[in-house]
Amino acid sequence: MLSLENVEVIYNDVILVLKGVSMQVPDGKIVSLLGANGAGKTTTLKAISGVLYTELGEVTDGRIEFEGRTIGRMDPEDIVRLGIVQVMEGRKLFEHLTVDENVKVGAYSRSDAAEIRRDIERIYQYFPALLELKGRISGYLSGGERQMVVMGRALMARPKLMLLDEPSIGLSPMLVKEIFQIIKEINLQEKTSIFLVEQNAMIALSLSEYGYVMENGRVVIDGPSDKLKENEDIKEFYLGLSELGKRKSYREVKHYKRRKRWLG
Amino acid sequence: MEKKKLLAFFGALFLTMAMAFNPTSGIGAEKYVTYLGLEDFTGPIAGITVSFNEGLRHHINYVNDQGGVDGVKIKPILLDTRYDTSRAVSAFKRYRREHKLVFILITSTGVGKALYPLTVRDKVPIQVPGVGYFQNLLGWAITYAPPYQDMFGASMDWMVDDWKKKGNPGKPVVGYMGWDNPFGRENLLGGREYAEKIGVKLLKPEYYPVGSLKHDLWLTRLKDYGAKYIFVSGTDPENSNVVRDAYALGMMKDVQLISGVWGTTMETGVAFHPEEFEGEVICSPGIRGVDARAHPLAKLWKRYTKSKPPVQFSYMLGMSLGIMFEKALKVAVQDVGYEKLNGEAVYRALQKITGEDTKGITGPIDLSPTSRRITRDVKFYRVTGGKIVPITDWRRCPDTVSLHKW
Amino acid sequence: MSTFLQFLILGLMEGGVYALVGVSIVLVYKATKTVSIAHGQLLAFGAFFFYLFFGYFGLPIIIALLLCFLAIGVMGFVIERLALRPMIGQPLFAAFLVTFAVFVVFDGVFLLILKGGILGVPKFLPRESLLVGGLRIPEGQAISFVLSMAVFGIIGLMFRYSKVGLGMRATAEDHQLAQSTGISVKKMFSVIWVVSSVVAAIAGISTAHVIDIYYSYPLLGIKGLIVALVGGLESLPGALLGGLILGILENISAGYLDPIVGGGVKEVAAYFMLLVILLVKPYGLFGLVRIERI
Amino acid sequence: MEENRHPLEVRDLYLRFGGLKALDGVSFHVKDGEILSIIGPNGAGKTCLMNCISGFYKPQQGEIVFEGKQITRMPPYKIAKLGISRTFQNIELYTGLSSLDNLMAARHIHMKRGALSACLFFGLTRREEIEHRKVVEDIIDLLELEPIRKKLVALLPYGQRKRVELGRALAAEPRLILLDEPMTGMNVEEKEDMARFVLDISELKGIPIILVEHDMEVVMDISDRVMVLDFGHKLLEGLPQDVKDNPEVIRAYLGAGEEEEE
Amino acid sequence: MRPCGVFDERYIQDIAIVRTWQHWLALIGALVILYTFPFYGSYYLISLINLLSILIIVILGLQIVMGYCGQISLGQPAFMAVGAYTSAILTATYGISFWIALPLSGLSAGIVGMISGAPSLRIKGFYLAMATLAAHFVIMWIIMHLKITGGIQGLHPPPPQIGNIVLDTEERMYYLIVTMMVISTFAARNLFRSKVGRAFVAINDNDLAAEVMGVNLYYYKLLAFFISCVYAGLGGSLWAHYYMVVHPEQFTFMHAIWYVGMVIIGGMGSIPGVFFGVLFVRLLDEIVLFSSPMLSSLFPWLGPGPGAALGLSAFGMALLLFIIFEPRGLAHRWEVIKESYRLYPFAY
Repeated sequence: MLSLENVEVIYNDVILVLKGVSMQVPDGKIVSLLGANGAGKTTTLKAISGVLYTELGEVTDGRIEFEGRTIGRMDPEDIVRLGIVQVMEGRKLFEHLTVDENVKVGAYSRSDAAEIRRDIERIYQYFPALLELKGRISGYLSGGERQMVVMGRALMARPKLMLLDEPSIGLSPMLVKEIFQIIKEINLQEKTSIFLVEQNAMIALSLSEYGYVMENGRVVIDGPSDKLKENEDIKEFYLGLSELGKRKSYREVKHYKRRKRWLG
Repeated sequence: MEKKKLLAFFGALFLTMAMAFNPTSGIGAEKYVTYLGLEDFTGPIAGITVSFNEGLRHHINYVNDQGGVDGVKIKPILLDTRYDTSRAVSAFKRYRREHKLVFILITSTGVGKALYPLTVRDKVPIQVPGVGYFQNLLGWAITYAPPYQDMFGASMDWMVDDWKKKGNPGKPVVGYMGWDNPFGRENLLGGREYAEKIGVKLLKPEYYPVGSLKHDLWLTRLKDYGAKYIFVSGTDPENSNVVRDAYALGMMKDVQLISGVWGTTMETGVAFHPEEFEGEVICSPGIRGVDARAHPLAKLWKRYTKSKPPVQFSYMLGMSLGIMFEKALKVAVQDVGYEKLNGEAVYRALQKITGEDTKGITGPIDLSPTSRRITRDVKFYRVTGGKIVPITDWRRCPDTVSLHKW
Repeated sequence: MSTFLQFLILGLMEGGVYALVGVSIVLVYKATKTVSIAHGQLLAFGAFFFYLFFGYFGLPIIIALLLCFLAIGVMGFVIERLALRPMIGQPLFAAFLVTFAVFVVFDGVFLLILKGGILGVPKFLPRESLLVGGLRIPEGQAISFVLSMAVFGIIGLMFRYSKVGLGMRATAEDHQLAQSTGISVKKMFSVIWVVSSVVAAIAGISTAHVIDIYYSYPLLGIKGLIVALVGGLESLPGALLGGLILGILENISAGYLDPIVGGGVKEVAAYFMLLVILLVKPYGLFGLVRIERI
Repeated sequence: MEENRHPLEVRDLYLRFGGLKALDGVSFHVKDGEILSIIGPNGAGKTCLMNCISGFYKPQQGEIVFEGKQITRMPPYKIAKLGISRTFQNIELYTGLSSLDNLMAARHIHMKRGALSACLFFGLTRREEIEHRKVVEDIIDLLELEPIRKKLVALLPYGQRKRVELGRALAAEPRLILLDEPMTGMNVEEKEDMARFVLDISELKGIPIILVEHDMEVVMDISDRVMVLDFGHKLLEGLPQDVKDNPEVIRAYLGAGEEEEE
Repeated sequence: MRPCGVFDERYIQDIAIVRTWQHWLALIGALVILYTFPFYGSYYLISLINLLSILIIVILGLQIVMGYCGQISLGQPAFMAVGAYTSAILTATYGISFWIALPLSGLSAGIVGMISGAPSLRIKGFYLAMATLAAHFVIMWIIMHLKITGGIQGLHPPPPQIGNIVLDTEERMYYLIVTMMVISTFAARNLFRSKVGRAFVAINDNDLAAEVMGVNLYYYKLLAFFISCVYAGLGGSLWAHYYMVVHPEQFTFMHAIWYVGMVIIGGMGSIPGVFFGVLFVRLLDEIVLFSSPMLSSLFPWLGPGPGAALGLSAFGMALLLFIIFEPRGLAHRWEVIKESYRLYPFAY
């Protein structure tokens, strides 16, 4: 469905952020993208959704294809119309608009008024908590509520592919679980493919069918999620497991990593 | 990359402009003197300076076409300093060693004041607006009209006459409106003292900001205080706007509006709104309106301005400066010869052309060791039936500059 | 009392024009986060186009108006497209400087058109004043005041209820986010510049009724900036109120203070007001207080 | 009195935004040299509490006492001078300065020369600069920032920026450090490094640390005591193991099934 | 930025501005050229350098408050006017020596600037810019309506004197002005490797963090305004004695914008940027000034006004292209060039 081939992204004409990235998102599946901060995950998403140019970024090489069409140089709104919606990092909302308006904006690229109305109702079924917040100015919502609004807004565009950028960041463990359940549900019910960028490797890999790991603008490992979970390096760097399969304590780490100290 | 290409284009543009740095062109190895104009063609007084400058330039062209003044041609360098002192001073410093720089023209008071000490040091006469300060100084600066306060005095004289002619007793009550800047206040330095001297009651002056939308406020206030005559001092088109507001307020019938020297002209109002200007009086140091249209020089210069006939008042005034300069240059060339010709020679010559005329554009030239006014005469015009018609002959201005304590 | 009322009426009429300029600046700011000083030129050129079609070609007033809006719309579009679009993602003050550069460029063009003279638009609204109970009400200005209020109402409704309005408000909040929801931010910018140019042109035309077109027209843009700031840069009602307040305050303060301090109060009153408002309500009367999170 | 023994004492803190109760009568204290972790669900008021301590928010009721001094309504810069420094949830570095200068800027409160002497520079100011530079270099050494000393922080990757921020907090020579989610968005390796630095600081300098963090593993491993906040209330305070096993905490925060999945 | 292979062994070396012998050579060479310039430079160029130097002093001030502290000020010409008028009043009206009037004018401008900068405690960004613009208009209005300032007439301060030498010629003023410029640059540069400068940048980059790290925002913002306006005041005083006239028309709103333009074009937060910005804008201005008659002579039917108008448009166009294609200013370009020099011939 979506495929990236050897994509290169340069910021500001100088900083090379993606150095030839290739990946695939098959129809109806969940694919996760792991990696440390600054590895280029978010840039990959932005390259797909076309909003790179607002940050002076540019896709300089490679191809991005969606359902057989090259979308590398399309305007973001056309990409949305094709069915790719990005949910940006940090649960960004239109803070001065109400919750209802926020959700409505999601359907901006559509013009079937009746359908839109039906969809809005469906969104409130997904997230019943939002129903009573409808008229609230969204800037005052809490983290979990924000995440719901953001996802609802994305769903309003009836996406074929959803790009989720770190939905769990900064949420408490309980909320994280809840959010991921909803993601799974969306994937099953709406048949929406999901491309998930996550820090939380454990949960991301258990949710997805396939995973990519990025480092410094390159894909270093990829494979089916179950396989990745078994990979030793992944275990050590992203899941925090020692060779014995047991979690290391952070206190112990100190001792084997510690350098010679002459102060203190 | 595209960006680089554009930068290169930009660099090329810059270079072209750099080559344009040297404006010396036109006149070859003949005998010539340089006339430097540091003017403002784009600011608040552009309405005057542009046509003013055209008149001057056309006259210089004409003189050059006729073979110059005794074979000496005039090279004009006329710059737009955009109302900025530092630009003007910088331009002066660039051109002061220019071949035989003998004369400088300035249209902004602030620039004039900043440049004055420098020009005195370099011994170049400088022509400035009618600011009393320079007349009082009796230095190297000459004014290109009677000082503003003199003309205001003459206007008050006219008001008194008019008041009497209408059969009223005593002296009229006079209101004053001006720009809230140095120019708008200039008239009163000396004008106020003169009003006291002839017994005219001068109301508290009203100042309005440059570029004001409406002037109703000040007009109504002056009217409420009982002004029978209101003198408006600003440059067109702002003066015209005041008159139009007065018309909208229905004041034109019971109050006589008098516009200062840079006030109403055909181009800036009368041609567009004849009915609104009906009855306004203008105090003018040079011919304007029907006089200007009928002037033989106006027809003569048509060939230089291919577009429209030079009916602008300031066009004619600019020309009168050219005539004055031509006369002074002639005297100077005769006195010292081309070899020794310099600013000082022109300065001396300027003081010798007292009483000569400027082909009827202004009154007789009044430059002398005790006067730095190009002329002392003004003429009063009235807007009648969409035309600016003279109502008096040349009238001598009172010397109000000497009344003020500088 | 009657002098006071007279000042009030005069101020209201002037304030209407200020408010329109303010509104046009606020429109652009809301959507693009660019404070524009170039709107003074849009105002001036709006008046000029009106002169061109109405005065010079002598077309009927309705057609002249439509053509004028078309022309100024194109101009606004071109400014946005060529000068401001490259500034997406650059510091805000750089964008302000770009609008200033645009201002200078068009200032030259404007002066080129004027050639140091003026352009007088033929009479299209009555120029006399009505006498109502001892108060003078300038007729033509009153009509244009009512019309500008109508313009304001239309814009307000559009913003509140239409889909484009929702898109504009969303764009105003966050460009990248708006794009990711499928709003064409570029298109939105163009639309907003066109609308805002038309509003500025209306202000220009109502000014052209009062005074002839001359060099100082573009400087009304600065008044517009003050109005926008006083009302709060994000607030349309703020701009309206700010404009009216400015007009009234200028006239009343000049009316009562001029005789005391010796003139010139009208010009400085606006700046005094701006200082005071900024000190008391830092983000204007209706400006949004940022929702700050640490 | 008893409470004077503790460096920081918070009593009965109430903070409201409009109708929202962000903090609802929170009291706790920090003991000398300990690492106190604060956990809780989103919106529980953890960051609000930090902001109250560092002076951004003025609580409506209650008091905060630092080393026997009332700091409840002090402006932030004065609190900083008393010796409380912190890091932020979303890195708040001086992006226009190099790492070194970021740390030097933190020495601000210890420097005495004014603007006039700075303009002349040679002599007093230079001597002072060099003195403080030595302190900063020690911290650079401790946090292993040597290679990025002269780089602009805007160009640094996320993990290093977090580290520079920690260094900046440390460079102020504080007597209490507040760390607001120092490990969000890091992979395990970076977390390990960060945890190591936090422990080092605690051990070498003996500075008490308040740590707000979501990552339960880190919290449970390195903190001496844990406090749980929920909707502005203090739910519980105690040793990590006690907290982990507390059923109320599991209900409100950890959620059931955490163990199952692991 | 230093060339490859240069290592510092002591902290003193590390914080020095001038590090290598090439640097020293360049610095001394530049100073020698600067100070011997009147012996071979043309009168016009000398006067141009005088003007540029005064502008550099003023723009350095603006750079401090704007480029470093991040508080946009559109009131610089007014503060300059305060300095110029203080100096003129003291010397022309009260006959006080220029050497006393100079620091006093800096001080008075600083104090006025500090008061005008007070809104910065509550507002930021464009709001602050407009507040300072309002301050500009109010200050200029007050100056024009006071008696002591000579109102509309302006004042005529005498030229400065050293012993019996009257600094009334271009060349003599040159040494005074250029020396002041060099000292100001030196002081500004030093300011930014000390506590105060870092506090300014901290406020600009992140005022919340700065406050938590112990920077008293109010004090430092006002200090930034104060220092900036001291620069403006000194520049204004030199301006007054250089032109020997102060007049309300010399300090206008348009100047405020040009000055900010100089900082932006030169590059925010960079001392060399000040030099680049002043040179670029001012020289472009000169070119436009002197090429407009050429336009008139090329197209005589246009007349003088249109020629000037075209010049104005060309200037605006240059500015526009510049901001669009080099928004980070000339200093950024300079850094890029230096970077390539640093890596020459091999990068490490």
